[in-house]
Amino acid sequence: MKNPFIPRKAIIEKITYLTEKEAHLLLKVDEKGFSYKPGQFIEVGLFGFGEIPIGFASSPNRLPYFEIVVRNVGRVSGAIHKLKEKDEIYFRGPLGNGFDVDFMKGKNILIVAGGIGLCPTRSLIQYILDNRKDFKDFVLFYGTKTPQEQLFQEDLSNWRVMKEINFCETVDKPSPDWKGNVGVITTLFKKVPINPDSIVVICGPPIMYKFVMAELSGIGIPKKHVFVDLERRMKCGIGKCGHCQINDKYVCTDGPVFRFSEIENLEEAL
Amino acid sequence: MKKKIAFFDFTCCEGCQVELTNLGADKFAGLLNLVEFVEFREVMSEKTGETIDISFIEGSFSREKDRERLIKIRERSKIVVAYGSCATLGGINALKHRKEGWKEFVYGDANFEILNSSKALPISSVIKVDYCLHGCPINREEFLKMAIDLVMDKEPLIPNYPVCVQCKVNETVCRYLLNECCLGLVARAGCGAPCPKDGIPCEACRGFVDNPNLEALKEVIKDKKLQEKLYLFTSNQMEEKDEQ
Amino acid sequence: MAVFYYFLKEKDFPAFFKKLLKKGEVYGPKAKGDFFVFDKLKKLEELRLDYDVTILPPKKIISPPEETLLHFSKEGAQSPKEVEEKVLFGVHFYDIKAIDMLDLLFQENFPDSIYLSKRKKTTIIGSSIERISKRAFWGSVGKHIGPQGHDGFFTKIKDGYLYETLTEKGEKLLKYGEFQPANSDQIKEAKKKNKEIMEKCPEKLIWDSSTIAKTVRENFKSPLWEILSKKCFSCGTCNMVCPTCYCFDVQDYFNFDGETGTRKRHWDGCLLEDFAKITLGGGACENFRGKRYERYRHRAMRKTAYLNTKLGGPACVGCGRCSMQCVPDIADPVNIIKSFMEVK
Amino acid sequence: MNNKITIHHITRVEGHGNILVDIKDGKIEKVLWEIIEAPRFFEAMVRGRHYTEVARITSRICGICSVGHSITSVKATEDALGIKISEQTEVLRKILLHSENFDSHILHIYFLVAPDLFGAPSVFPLLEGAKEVVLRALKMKNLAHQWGAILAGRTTHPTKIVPGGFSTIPTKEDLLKIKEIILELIPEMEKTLETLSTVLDKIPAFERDTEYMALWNGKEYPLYDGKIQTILSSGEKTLYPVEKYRECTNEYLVEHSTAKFTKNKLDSLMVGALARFNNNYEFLHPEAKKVAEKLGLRPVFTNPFFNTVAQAIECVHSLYDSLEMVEKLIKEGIKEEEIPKPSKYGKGIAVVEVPRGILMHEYEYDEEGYCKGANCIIPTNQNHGNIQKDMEAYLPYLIKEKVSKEELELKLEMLVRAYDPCISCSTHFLKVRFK
Ligand SMILES: Cc1cc2nc3c(=O)[nH]c(=O)nc-3n(C[C@H](O)[C@H](O)[C@H](O)COP(=O)(O)OP(=O)(O)OC[C@H]3O[C@@H](n4cnc5c(N)ncnc54)[C@H](O)[C@@H]3O)c2cc1C
Ligand code: SF4
Ligand code: SF4
Ligand code: SF4
Repeated sequence: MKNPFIPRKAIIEKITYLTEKEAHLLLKVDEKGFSYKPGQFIEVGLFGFGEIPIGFASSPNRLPYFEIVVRNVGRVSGAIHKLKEKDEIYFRGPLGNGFDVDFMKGKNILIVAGGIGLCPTRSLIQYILDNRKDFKDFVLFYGTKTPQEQLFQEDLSNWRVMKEINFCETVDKPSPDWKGNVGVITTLFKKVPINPDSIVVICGPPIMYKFVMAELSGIGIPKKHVFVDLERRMKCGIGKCGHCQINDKYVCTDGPVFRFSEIENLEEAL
Repeated sequence: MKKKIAFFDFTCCEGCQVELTNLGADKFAGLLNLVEFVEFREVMSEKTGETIDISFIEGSFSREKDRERLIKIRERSKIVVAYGSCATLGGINALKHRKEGWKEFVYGDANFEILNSSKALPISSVIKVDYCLHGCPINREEFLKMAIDLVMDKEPLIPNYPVCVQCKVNETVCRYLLNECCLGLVARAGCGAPCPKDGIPCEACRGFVDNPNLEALKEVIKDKKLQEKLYLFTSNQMEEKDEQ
Repeated sequence: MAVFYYFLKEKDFPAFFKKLLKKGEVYGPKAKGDFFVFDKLKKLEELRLDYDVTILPPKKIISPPEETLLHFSKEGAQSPKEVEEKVLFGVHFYDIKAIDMLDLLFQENFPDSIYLSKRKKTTIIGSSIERISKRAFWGSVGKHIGPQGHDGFFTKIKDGYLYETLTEKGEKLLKYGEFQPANSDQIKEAKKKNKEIMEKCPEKLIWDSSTIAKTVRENFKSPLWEILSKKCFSCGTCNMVCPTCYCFDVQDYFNFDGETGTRKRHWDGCLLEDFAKITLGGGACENFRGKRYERYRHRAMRKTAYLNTKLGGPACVGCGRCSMQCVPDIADPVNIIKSFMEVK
Repeated sequence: MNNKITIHHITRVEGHGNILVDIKDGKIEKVLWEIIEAPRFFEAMVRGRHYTEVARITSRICGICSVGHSITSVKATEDALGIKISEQTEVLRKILLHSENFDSHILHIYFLVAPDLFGAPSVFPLLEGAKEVVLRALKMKNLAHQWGAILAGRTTHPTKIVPGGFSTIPTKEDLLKIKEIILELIPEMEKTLETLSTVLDKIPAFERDTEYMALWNGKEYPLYDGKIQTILSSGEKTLYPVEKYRECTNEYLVEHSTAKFTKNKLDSLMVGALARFNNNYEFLHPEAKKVAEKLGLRPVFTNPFFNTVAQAIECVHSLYDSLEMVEKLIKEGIKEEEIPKPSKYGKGIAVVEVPRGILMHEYEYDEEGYCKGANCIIPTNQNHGNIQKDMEAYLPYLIKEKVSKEELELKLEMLVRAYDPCISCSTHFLKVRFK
């Protein structure tokens, strides 16, 4: 029997810092047959330090290269921040259920990303852009506290001018040179009309979900058309350690992507 | 390059240092693979002028004249670890605060300058302490783990759960099942629960967990005199709570 | 495999057990002061089949409090060495039921080879209950589910033991003793005994598990949780002693070379304060069950409702360990359930 | 010769002390052994504490001899509360005292003194040149600790020593393990003695008439129990009952010390290994006597530097004496015992030999078993006066020999270290005052 805790190796091809706290790693896996779905995640780590769950930040179309973004918050993420290009890193995965892209195909898409929530959704954004003709309208809302906290500046400047994506951004606290929208992310709904038959993906800090859901129900989007990406403490990522349990669901194996309809009545989920 | 580590002591019994000498040849030699001892007054005459990577400080701060020495140590050190409960909490030394006129009681009417001692406080009351290694005495294994982690630049793990967890792991018969009382319910684990295991109650020598349920403890231990146990090693923490 | 029944005379038991001890590692109930623990047995006299309940459940032998997941070095990761075969002797039926649950949970999705390989190497021999613990309620919880995962079962009857074998592993024990085929009276006597004892628990649930699950769930927002948990220390004892709890934490440990080391898991408990806490960065944290009552409620839910669909019944087997060992005595599932079933 | 020598926080001793020396025109103006350890007030701390807690508090006086403090404390408590211990408990306590004596002496010989004899600043540089000596030291220290830990739980702040006996009684397996440890230590001790004999000539020659004080009971080399005896260089012996202990260890406070000093017949006295050796030579185990002869030590030996050598001899004694007691226990079988309960309340006193000399604890309890008052007299306190007097006598000799300043400093430090002073211990008690 295979030991599910044995990780595989990847090489860090490139490290860039999106902000002081967020490292963007380009990884390469040599194993053939390795693939994943947008929205899935890996348990990535360093021997001696531990493992942490991190979402894929790039589309599987770019394999054997893939990207992750790690925010430095503690023991393991801090250790990952000390790595250099060409260093080895170990990971297990893909883990969890990603976005149901087949279901999304042929439909209008709205992605609402707050803060670091852009990282896991970026895999979906890239996937949609890579297969743009499979989808109808594509709107992306992105909100951060300040302009300095915006991630993937390069992507953002591309998206701002691309026709394939309707990109709308907002910040809570503008800097003097900020020209865009100011206000919480829900203010964007006033600016851009959203089609009621859209499929919506929400990913961001827990507090964001409630307000965005209120907007969506105003538009009349059914809850089963809304996907949310949840974050919970995780140790194993394979439905054993119990930390991510919400009610009878394990976020790591039943999620982290859930249909809103699945969890809305699940206490402690939101 | 090996990290430079140093040991300093203030008001204490030096038992934590002694625990280090009990590590045994293998572990001690193993430790010396990773680090270089640059100062350790009790067993070394060497002193260093260089920056110290990790300073372990034992003992509480109990008199003004030690302040300067502490500040100097902080200035010379990259990381400061308070080790042993005297250093992390004030420890048993703070028990004297519960007694009126402690100085007169021990030293009579003598009033020499050298006897001047104020409250026994944790080292963190004077300088910034990066990590605390609790225990009276420290647990050697926990020390080793922390030392290795710090040498490897890894955030050490400091438990925030009660001693009961480790008691269960040992499969010790709970003191309460024997109709005795115990502070393990509110005490920070990490020691491996040797006291209940050996047949005596936990006295919270490592201090409390972040959120001890002291109200509940007072319902479990109803006897007011027994409740005094809460001041044995945790006088300073209790004083803080009593003030709130 | 079919079930077979054998009889071992009382006077032949010592010889049988001594032989068994000689052949390999045997874990069984033994005394610790006035209490009992499962431990490696060295001699016959240590075996105490008259135990009421042990402090920790026998799961500790298959899924120990600290367990290596892998060894690491510059070259990568390596699985831990396989363990030796062992016999776990004298397990009460409720603890077997609990092991059945762990088997299922560690098997589903990503099978956990660390658990499963140890489990495979363990022969589980049950034994009839000769003494009932003061807080037991195994007679009335998840009654429709019986134990399954054991290899054999000893029931004390007149003049000896009825030995029931369910697997080849169970049959293997036959060669150590003077077993004879059992007659139908002996089989009947054992069945009757094991059935009758079910009525003798000091504590009792009078509702079926789906009604309990439904009611407790409906009361998720009840203010009662806060009242019930007021004296909770978040000490995790109720988790640690529970045969159906299996949550764990994972930590890495370096050796002195700063290169090699081990990744281990340790028992964790949902009652412990930081169990569901996450770090967000910039000093911010979020604890999804930051309040005492939320953690207390989670365990109660988990034992009575959350896992019922998966397990076919409640994730509590009624051993009463938590009831007995919770210092403020607030963990007893019977009392918790009653408080919700009996309020109108 | 004009010199001002100040050695702050003298290293390789337990606790903090300074040596101050002023020499002007070859004349000594000041010699001072100064104790600067922070005071800690244990007598106040135990007031109002239940008798079951007291030993665990006083154990924290000293991390090096906390087993000795615990045993003395429970013994005094037992005396006050009329708790009678079993013979088995007494034997176990004796073995335990041996283990601590051994443990502490090994620490002193290897970690604190050996560097001086090998000309190194500490034991660590010896890892280069004399690696096996350092590894042996660590191994022996750890084995000694294990030996004590089997009986006491922890050796620093013991968990198993309680009034009335042991909270957990060792099993037969435990005793077998102790035997195994002792048998492993014996050859290591032999190697230790070999090493020691190669550096004997590095120990300074210096003699001074001194009064040596130790327990004596006429049956054995006593650690656990006895009367108090002093012996002068002349061989004159005097016996005092335990109750007179305070009188024969006249305590006095000096301005430069947080610890107090003591004196009896002469203006200072010495306790510890050399004092025990001088008082009880005849009761040493034959193996230990052999070693004493080999090393050239006979009572009454008056060179304080040889305290370390006397410790080595005691180590041998502790090994063999314990081995005999353990073997007897194994043979006769160890029993589970109930811990006896108090039968009265009042005052009690106990004296015990701990590594650095005689330790005394004294308590008074109320009817509920709460402590009303306490007093402890610590061995190192009794030596402080002698250290001072030795320095006063040794310094002129060093000056006459025209040694360098560095040499002078080193020699004075060596003198202090030879006493194995446990300064942290000695600062915590002073005055007897019962409320
Ligand atoms: C499905 C999923 C996807 C994620 N994707 C990303 C991502 O793309 N980029 C990113 O920067 N972060 C992501 N996170 C959060 C990231 O896992 C945490 O920041 C990380 O676990 C912190 O670990 P640490 O050891 O550095 O911090 P510490 O504070 O030292 O954490 C200790 C342990 O607690 C647990 N823990 C703490 N915080 C979290 C958390 N927020 N989520 C889960 N477990 C936690 C972990 O087991 C961790 O090892 C994701 C989390 C989940 C659950
Ligand atoms: S003995 Fe003390 S530490 Fe152990 S479980 Fe009981 S209360 Fe907790
Ligand atoms: S319910 Fe009882 S056993 Fe469980 S954590 Fe709370 S106090 Fe501890
Ligand atoms: S919840 Fe309590 S009674 Fe039920 S199985 Fe667990 S420990 Fe036993």
